[in-house]
Amino acid sequence: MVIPAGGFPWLTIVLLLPLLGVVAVLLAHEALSRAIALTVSILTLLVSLPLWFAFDNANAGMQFVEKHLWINSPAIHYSLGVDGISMPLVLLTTFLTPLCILVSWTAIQTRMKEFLISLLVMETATVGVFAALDFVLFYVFWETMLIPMYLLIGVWGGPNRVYAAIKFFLYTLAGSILLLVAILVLFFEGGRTFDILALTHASYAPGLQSLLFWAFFAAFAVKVPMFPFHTWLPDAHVEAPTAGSIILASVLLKMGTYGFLRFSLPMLPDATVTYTPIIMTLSVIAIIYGAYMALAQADLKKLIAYSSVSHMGFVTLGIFALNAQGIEGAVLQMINHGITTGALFMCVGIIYERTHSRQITDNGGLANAMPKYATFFVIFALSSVGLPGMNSFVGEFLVLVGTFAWSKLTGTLAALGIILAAAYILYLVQRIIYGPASPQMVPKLTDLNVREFGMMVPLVVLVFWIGLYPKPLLDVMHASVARVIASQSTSVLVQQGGDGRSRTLAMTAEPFAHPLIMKGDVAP
Amino acid sequence: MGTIVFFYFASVIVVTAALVVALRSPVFSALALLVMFFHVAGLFVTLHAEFLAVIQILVYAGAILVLYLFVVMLLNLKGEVRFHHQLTVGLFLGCMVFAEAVLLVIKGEFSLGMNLPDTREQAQLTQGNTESIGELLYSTYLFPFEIASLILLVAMVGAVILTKKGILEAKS
Amino acid sequence: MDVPVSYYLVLSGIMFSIGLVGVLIRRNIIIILLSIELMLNATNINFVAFSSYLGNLSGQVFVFFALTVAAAEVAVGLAIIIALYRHSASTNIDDFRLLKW
Amino acid sequence: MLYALIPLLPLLAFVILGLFGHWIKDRSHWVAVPAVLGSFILSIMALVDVTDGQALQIPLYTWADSGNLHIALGLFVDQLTVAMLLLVTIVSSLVHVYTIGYMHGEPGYARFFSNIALFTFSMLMLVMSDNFLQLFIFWEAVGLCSYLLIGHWYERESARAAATKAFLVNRVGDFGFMLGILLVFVTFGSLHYQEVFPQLDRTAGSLVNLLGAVGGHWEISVMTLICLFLFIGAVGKSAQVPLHVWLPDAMEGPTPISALIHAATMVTAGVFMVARFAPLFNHSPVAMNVVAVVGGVTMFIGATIALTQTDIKRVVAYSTLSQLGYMMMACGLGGYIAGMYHLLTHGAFKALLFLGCGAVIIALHHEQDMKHMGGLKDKLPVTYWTFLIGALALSGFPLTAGFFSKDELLLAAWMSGDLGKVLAVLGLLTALLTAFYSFRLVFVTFWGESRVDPHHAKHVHEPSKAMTFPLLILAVLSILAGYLGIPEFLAPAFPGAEGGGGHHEGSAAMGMMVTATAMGLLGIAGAYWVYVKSPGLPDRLAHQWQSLYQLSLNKWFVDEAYDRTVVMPTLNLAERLWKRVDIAVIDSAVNGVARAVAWGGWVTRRLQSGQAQNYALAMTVGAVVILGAMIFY
Amino acid sequence: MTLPLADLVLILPELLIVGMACLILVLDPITPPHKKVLLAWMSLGILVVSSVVTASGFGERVMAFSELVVLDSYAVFWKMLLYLVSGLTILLSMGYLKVEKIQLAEYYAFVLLALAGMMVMVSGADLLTIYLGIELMSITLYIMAGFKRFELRSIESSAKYFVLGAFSSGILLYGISIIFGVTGSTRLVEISAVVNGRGIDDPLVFIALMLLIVGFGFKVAAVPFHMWTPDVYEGAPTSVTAFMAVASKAASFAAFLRILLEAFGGIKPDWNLLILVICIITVALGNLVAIVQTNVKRMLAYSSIAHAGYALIGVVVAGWSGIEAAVSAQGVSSLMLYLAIYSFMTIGAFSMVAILRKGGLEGEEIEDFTGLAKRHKGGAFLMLVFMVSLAGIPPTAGFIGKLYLFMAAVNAGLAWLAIIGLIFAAISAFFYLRIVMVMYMREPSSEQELHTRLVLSTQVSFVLACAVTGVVLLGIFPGPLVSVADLSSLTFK
Repeated sequence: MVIPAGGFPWLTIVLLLPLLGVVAVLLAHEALSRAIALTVSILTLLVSLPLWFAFDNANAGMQFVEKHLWINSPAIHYSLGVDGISMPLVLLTTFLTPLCILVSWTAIQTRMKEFLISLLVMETATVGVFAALDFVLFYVFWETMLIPMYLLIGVWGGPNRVYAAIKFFLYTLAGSILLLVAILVLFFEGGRTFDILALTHASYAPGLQSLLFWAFFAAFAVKVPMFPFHTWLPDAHVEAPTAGSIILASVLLKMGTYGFLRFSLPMLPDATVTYTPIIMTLSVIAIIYGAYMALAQADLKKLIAYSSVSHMGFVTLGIFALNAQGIEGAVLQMINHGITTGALFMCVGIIYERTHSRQITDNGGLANAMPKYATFFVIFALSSVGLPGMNSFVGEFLVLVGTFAWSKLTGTLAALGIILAAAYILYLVQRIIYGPASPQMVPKLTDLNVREFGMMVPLVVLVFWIGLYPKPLLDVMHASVARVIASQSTSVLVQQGGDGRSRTLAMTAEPFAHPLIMKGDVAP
Repeated sequence: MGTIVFFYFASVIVVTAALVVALRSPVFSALALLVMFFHVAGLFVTLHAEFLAVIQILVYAGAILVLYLFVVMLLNLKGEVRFHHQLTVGLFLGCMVFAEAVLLVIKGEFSLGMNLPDTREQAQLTQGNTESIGELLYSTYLFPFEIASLILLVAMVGAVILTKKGILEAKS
Repeated sequence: MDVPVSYYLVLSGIMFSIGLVGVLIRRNIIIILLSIELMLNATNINFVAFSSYLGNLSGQVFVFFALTVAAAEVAVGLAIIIALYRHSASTNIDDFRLLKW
Repeated sequence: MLYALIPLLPLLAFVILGLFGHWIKDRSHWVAVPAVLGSFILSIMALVDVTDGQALQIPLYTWADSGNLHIALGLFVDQLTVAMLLLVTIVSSLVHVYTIGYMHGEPGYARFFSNIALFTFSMLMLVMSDNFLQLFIFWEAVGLCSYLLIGHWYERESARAAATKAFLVNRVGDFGFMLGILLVFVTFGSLHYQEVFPQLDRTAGSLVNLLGAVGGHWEISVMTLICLFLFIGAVGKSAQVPLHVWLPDAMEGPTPISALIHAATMVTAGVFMVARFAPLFNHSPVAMNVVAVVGGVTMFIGATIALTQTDIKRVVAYSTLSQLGYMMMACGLGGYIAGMYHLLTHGAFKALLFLGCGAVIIALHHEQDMKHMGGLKDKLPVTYWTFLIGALALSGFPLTAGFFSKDELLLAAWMSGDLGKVLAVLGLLTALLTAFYSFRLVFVTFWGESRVDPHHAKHVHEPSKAMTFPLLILAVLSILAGYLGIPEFLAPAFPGAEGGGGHHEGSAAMGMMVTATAMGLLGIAGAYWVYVKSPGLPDRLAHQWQSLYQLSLNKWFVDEAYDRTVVMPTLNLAERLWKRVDIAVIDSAVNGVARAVAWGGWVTRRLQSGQAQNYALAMTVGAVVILGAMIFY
Repeated sequence: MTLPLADLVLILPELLIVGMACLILVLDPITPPHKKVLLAWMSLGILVVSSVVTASGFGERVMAFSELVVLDSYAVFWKMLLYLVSGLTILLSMGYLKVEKIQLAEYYAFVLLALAGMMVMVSGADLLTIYLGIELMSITLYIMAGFKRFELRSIESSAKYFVLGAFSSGILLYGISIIFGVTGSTRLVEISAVVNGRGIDDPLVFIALMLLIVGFGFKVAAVPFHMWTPDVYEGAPTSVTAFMAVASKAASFAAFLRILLEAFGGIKPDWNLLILVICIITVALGNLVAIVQTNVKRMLAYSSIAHAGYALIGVVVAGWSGIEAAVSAQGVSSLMLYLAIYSFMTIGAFSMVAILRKGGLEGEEIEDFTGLAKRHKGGAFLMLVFMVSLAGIPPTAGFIGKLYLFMAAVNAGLAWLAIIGLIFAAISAFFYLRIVMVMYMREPSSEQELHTRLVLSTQVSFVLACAVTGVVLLGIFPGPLVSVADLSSLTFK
């Protein structure tokens, strides 16, 4: 037992509380189960708050570290900790879980207890993914989360739920195959340890790095999901219950990008630099392609799902820009996407509860029938568009700054996504918020009740807080992101050394060859 | 002389073995097997395994084959299609196995004798063969012997269970 | 002792192959059992021949065990055949195809 | 710090109305109007402070830090800012007052007030920005407000579509603006004016290779690229060709908001931006020329379209387009001061015209088609006279504000070189058209026989005081603005720019003044001839010049062209990509893998025939294969 | 001739078990029907006693009976596992036999006798002894497969198992005879000495090795010697299937590995490629065919084939040439760990099948699980855990098993093998999840609602509890078992 002196195992408590909640829900009467789960999840949120307030912004290393031996041969540790990258994601998870329970308060009628248990297990697993500092522990959480999600989609989902659930499960599982092998290879190549930090400090041969990079890529790209591995997402989103969609969009997708950031970049710097053009290309395709897909959708959830593909493209873009603005923007964008898309799914869930249709044509004229709802919806929609003053803008702008410093052309193409985002979102708003109501639906359209209103308010507060004053959130990341970049910069320099710069770099990076313009390329 | 005797036994064994597989009636097959057992026993004698020769006849011919014949008679089998439709494939594969084994041996080293351990002693075990076997059986091979006895026990009880009539009817 | 041990090996090989083929090509389960007896006998010849050539009596003891096992198998096998026959009045193994795929 | 209140007061009004509008309802103007008036008063204080030439810098808070990117929001107040502040607060105040009458009894009363308060706040922040990003943030915010306000009557299909269109077209412009900002950042490492502008001379000569990505070679000056990108933003916001299409449609909004958008605030942002970034543009002659040409083209096209429109607001809207073209052209030709001058006077008389239109419309119970108007000058005397003053100003009638500013503008253009001369001539021609359509508007609406729906005819009466009061104020301003010495006031904001030293003397100035006046009078006379003297003439002309008439009436078919080349193809492409690529290729590949695996299972399963001999055969095959492999191994 | 008392003490557990088997056979006729359960409890008792005796021998390596029997930690590990599985099988059978109306006390004697055969297999140091152990086990299982004599399916499975089993044991014995001819002995140590000295070019050794691999391939159900498995598993009484799938497989693997490493450890290049190929096609075929099954038992049979394939990865690693001894030992220990974990989850899964009844019949179709989660939350959840574990998804033990196997593979430089294994593990998730899917996501028809139910008894509950505890506990705290497996693999030479 090596709890750091004076430390308090906050992370363990955050991990365990939902599990205790599971037990409590299991033992409780069905009628009480919701209240218990909600209490537990709020409690978890409260317990996770110290992570924010006691966080030392200047410290680039892991904080709130706990490390105990779990299995001794080979040494696998129960080792937790957060840095500026993972801490906001942990908070995002604990923040969204109570909302998920609230949003399902009346939407879920059958098997309430199982539903709540799945949600709480999801919470533990996702927090675990973000907090794990041991690779095996990480993988355990990474995979564990599949089961409750499978059940969430498959049991409480829409008509085609079984297909969607299986597709989600198998797709992501298949993606993780290479990850596990890569973890094992890293174990043997990185000094026989599963300690993520130790593995980060080890160095690997370039050839091996390439293999590992693509192994990681397979797992993370499916999770993100990057083009062309995205087709599970629309199905999963459309069929999942609202809470499932929220968790899926807001937290699960972040695991992939978090993986890139935590593993691919620091551990495999050379491969990262070598393959960055490919990832950047895929990201740009995802941004534009996802937006195009969204334009063509008639189903609300599908539209938002495809928009997620587009938005997550920004995140991968920022990460692989390999500079401070890009990565910080990407992390911020992960949070933003979590809040905004989660909120949008929540909105869709609310309307689905009333009209039992997710078709855009069935849900019109909400501005008159449900003015409060319409206000919230428009706010979140505009946040999704990346309107300045709201959260997404900050992330997208930073990402674009980072990308632009990496390559003007890529940045320009990515910025196109902003136009397209406005197109599909406003087209959506025009039709469902302001459009004509279908007569048979009107009687069903009752405005938000207190519970629903209460769910929306914290999200709106976050939307504007991050949009208007993102500095605190960014300050948390600086040190950690700088560390990630520090692992990169040597590699970038090496790649650009020799005959000026390597072929792949010249291909995409820097269409405008000007010394001044290179300024943002290498980390300050 | 020994070679001629061997070839006599060998040829009869091969022919009767083939007959066992080829004959239509199970009864004839069993009888062909009987002939083969006797010749195998003869071969054992030439190899100075007299005890085994006797056992071979007693157990195989006397017990096992009789059992077979009992069952064949009991079941009163009608004439039916002899061969499975995978006849040709089966024959081909049998030949292949043998041919491949031979090929493999030839390819390796075409002198089987040389492959035997160098430490072999050409001890003649003509005298006290049965006694020696008994000695071995109850000392060195005591443990397998006991297991063999268990196998027989299981077979016995098992045969009873599987063919006991009452229970079958009780259920149906 | 002028017959080389390889002759015995070849003989047993042929016997074994015939037994093998018998299992593959006959439909009657009784004949299949007989074919298996052929395979076991081939083994016995091997053991005895090697025993003789090696001057190692163990080989003969093994034959003894093999015989025991063969006997036990026959007992069980015939019991099974009878049980089968009671169910469907057939001893053709390929008539029994309830369990497949 | 007191000046921080200038934008904050409207923001406060917005927040109060946004949160509690539900309860405040009809008393909303008691929150909004004082707030904007407060801003106005503070703006006057700022004016006093700034007159001595000292620019103010008010830091607010650090917005974000990331790597070498540091962005602190702050306020920057110089002469340019103050001029804009005054314009915005005056027009906004008057529009607020006007709204009390215009929107009286509407269900969305509080919503409307909260939105225009937000709009005012955004515009004020925009003009007071001290860095590129802040400018962009409020640039977009202004766009958002226009979106909300244009779509105020969202029950109308056309209003919904217009709102979306306005936002989207603006987004296209913002895309360019964003790229410009990014390029500024990677070039200068900062986004603050104070840090960027001093570096300009050092960077002016830098080149970039545009085709580097594909191995080609096409070098262009960084400054040009930055300016062009930024200008795309201005094109979108100031409705320059080819991104002008949103502006006429934006007439779907309530008239007060049309006035606010088209006269004082949103559309001027583009011109303001070019003026604000004058130091940048000055380093790129190419970009300047582009700006000038785009402005000139817009000016001309706007005027030609305005000739034939029958919707009273649309005529004014296209005139705005045209006038913005003037301003942009002037800026492009280096006449920032003239451009800004015209912007300010135009703000006054265009607001007047719009509000006048609103008065007519409200008097005729929301009738906007000029075909159903006429003869209103007796029934609506105040409106008529103020409207007439506005029209005169627009036509550049001597001694009105429009006369001075347009003259200044054309002169600046004429003086700036060959391109300037060509554009100045075009400007004169446009001035003729301007006068023509302005008075077409006046004559058709107020003169002649009444074509008003008899049903409404007897109810036609002058609108309430809340609406006429702003008209009067603006009418005064439309004349007075020409005598305030605006160019001299603005001059310190544009060091080195031409045209800052008062009225030009000499033959060129005199000639220009005479020519412009003549053009204006000619246009008025023409309109009088066509619409008053010979009432059948317009139809005959239209018939005779069918193709030209259709071109003008249908706004040069730009909307249709966009529909065919951009909108429909995009939607079609989206649909096709989805069905033929996403579903048919990518997803099919995924499902295909699954199906292939299952198929493999089906096939392999057949091996399990149920026959024991088959099983033995399989074992034997295994043995044979193994032995065979050993032979050949 | 004197009784080798010291040796007899060493095989005390075997003696106890065989003795109890005989006692049951004797007591059976004189025990009134309703008291026959007592015999089962007696068997359980003797298992407990034996396990205590066996466990005390952990850490030593002793030869007995003229070096025909070896008692080392490796054997102890497997024996303990076999006790556990046999005990669970007996507990499971107590209810199952009653429901199926095949309450024969001989059953318990047979379990014990088969167990004795397996114990001989795992601690045999001599090919012939191992062969006899195999025969004891096999013949017992032939009979047990046909225990439901009144059902043709049961007899058919018995017949197929018997015919093919006898066929394979004939092949195995022929291989042994050749080995005897080549080396003059059947003791593993002596074979090893001769084979190592002789080098790897002796074709007869090749042939014998091939025949041994066929024979053992049959026992562990490796492709293409696996074909009996689905039919027999489906037709045999479920409790017997569970026993076969777990115990017989574990014992066969134990013996197989011991023979390969102890006798043929010197000629690893001769056989490791062969095993590698078998391993891959086994994993592939098992998982592929399992996808299209509709019968749970049959699906689990294919799954057990696939798992045999995974376990073979351990064999491949242990036999991989050119790696350190420690890596080789890792292969062995990962195989042991894997099979131990496999035992828990498979017993659990089969127990669930055994207690699911559809009217008077066994509910063994996947369809019969439809909507189980509605009526039996607990039962459905247990099945979920077993399926998830079989699919190898954390935090269950199945993941730990795969983790260690693949870790060993990667350590031996066989990362690509791990990838193949994992790809098929992902495929396997499909059919395991299908059961979860029908349980949780399908609405049962009214008929199913009426007729399908879980028949729970205290004993079965205990079995399920044991299995699920094992699956979960080993998934979260595998440490002790890993250590034991490591230690065992080290004492094994």
